[in-house]
Amino acid sequence: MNIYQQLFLRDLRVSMKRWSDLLTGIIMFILVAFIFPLIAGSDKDFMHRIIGPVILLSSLLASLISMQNIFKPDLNNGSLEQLVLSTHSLSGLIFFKILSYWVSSSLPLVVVSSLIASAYFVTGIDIVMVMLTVLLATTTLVNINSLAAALTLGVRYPGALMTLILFPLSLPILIFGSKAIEYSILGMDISGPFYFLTGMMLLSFSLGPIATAFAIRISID
Amino acid sequence: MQSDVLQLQSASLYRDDQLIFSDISFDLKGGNHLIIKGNNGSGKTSLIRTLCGLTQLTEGSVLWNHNPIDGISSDYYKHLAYLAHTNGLIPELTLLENLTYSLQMTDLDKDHSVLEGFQLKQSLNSPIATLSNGQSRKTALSFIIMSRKKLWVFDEPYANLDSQSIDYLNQQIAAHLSDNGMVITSTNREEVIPTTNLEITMS
Amino acid sequence: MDMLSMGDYGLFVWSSFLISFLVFLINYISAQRQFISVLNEVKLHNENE
Amino acid sequence: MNLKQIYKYGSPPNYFKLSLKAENWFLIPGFVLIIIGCLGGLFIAPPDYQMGDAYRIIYFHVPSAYLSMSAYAYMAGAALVGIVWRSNVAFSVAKSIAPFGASLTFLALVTGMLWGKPMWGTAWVWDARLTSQFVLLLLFLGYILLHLSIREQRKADLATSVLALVGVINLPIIHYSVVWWSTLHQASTISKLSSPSITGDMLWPLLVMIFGYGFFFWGVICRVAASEILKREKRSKWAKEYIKRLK
Repeated sequence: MNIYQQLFLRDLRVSMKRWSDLLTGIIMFILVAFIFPLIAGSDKDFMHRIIGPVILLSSLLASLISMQNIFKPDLNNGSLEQLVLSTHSLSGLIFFKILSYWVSSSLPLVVVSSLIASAYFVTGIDIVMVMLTVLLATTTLVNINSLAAALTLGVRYPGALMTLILFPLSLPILIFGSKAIEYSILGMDISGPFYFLTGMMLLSFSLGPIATAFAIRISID
Repeated sequence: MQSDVLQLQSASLYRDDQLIFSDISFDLKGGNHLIIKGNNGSGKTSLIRTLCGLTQLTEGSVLWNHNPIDGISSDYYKHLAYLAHTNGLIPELTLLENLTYSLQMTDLDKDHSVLEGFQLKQSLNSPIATLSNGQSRKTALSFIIMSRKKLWVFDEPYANLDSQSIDYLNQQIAAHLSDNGMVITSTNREEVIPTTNLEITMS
Repeated sequence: MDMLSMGDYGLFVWSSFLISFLVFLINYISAQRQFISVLNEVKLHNENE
Repeated sequence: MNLKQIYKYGSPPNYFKLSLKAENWFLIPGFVLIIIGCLGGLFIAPPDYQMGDAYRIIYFHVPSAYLSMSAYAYMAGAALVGIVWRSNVAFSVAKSIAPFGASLTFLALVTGMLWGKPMWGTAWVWDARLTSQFVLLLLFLGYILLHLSIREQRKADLATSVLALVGVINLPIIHYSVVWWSTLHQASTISKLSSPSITGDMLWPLLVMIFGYGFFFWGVICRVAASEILKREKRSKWAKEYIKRLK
């Protein structure tokens, strides 16, 4: 077992033990998505119009809530320092840490989004499209979030600051993600938004871990 | 065999305008034990963190085999085991899991004699969070001892330890030193330190 | 007077002018004040040493 | 200018003296240009045949919008230099740009709204340019707040520089996505938005204003960056000597 697999499995295991953090994210995701029809009306056309923005917004909020704790406990118990002192590249380790965090915090959202989609009267292949969009969007968001979390590690109450940093950086994902869902429901060509989302995912996975690793070195100094 | 050497050359550290320490130098060779003494808040931890490359010096440099450690960090970290104030253990996982997933020490000693020496054998399957402070400290210490690294850096290792464990730790340190290893220890409990050849007192 | 009323848009044009002027003024003044306060801070620092 | 000279002016005391000397060389031309531009834009340029005198707001809107975008780019450039060479001078420049950049963004937003009110009948229109400016304002605010909330100066410099760099990579993507989004939603207002066919006697005051804003901006930055440098270097010898000579 190499060190990256080890880290991946360890973090997955730790996330399971910290299940309340994960659950908070999922609950947030479901709540936001279910509150919209309750307060804004629930006829089919309207639901189809708002599902894109609603799903993307709730993934943003869910990942914001669960990601605040990606590095903080590790900083407090000292294992983040041990990570920095590893002989392996910190960016690589962070890449797997982010990946493991994505699996534990966002993969459930992808599954849950299918339920939400059917509650919004979305049917057939479009449900898969909704799930795919959530998958692509959360993989990017998790990178942006981890950078914001790493930058604000030394800040006592990082919540508001993280939101402020996160919003402008994640705006393109929200726009294109909700368009992808809307196009798919309208039966239009969705390749444009999907190319964009995939490109953003690749970009964020190639730059995110490097920037996050750099920010962690700064923050634990 | 070429013997390794850790050098600190006229090191000073400022945090913004505040002077933490200034102009400290030493050479640490195989078999040497460096003790950093001083009261709380005298900059012991900062000094130790600069030696590990976690904090950048304002002036001066840390050299491993005559190379600055920033440039050769992955080579340097092959030889470095560091115990911070925090134990670096994940409280949700058990002792054994922490040992298995321990990242820094990829070639951990698999026989658990050190854990036995610290009387931790019966706690192998309890989560770190349920152990006492002294027990988790001992766990972290035994990970360092089992790591087979050349340079051990301890920040306040004697905190929370009972006298039996202190004796055991000193034994282990002595064995490591006679094996041509290097040890750096910071402490404010002077009565428990074994005699050494290098000393820095921070003020 | 015709010049000032700018058709009927004088209110908008002149308030743009005014707010731009004010923001620049505030930035300029705060720059000068910041410099002076840093001078005093450094002076204090020197005396303490 | 060769590399040695650049290095020389990159050292804090030299940069400090240089920027204090250069301050007025920026401020005075900036001031004069802005006055000329204001006179030209408000009085000399003819009214637009479609929009009447309301278009004169562009003499305030366009320069601040331009400059706010480039201010972010300058800030990110200084941040990059700071990270690569660990230069206190570059960090000071980056930090000093942020408040002025934010206030320019704010100006661009407010003048944009003042333009929108008579033109579109509403102060806020979800058009690409205004929305981009709003996002830019958030980026500036994030930078400033991050700097304020990290206590140690050196850490704050590095962390905010990372943020500025990530922001500058994202800025074109954000702008592109906002434009794409607004062309979908606001097809009807786009035609109204298109800039008036500008004639020469309308254009020159605009150019003069853009240059005036730029000069004035750098004049203020010179002073703010100088005070930042002095603050960071207060335990150095040159700073003490400088203070002593002032007395």
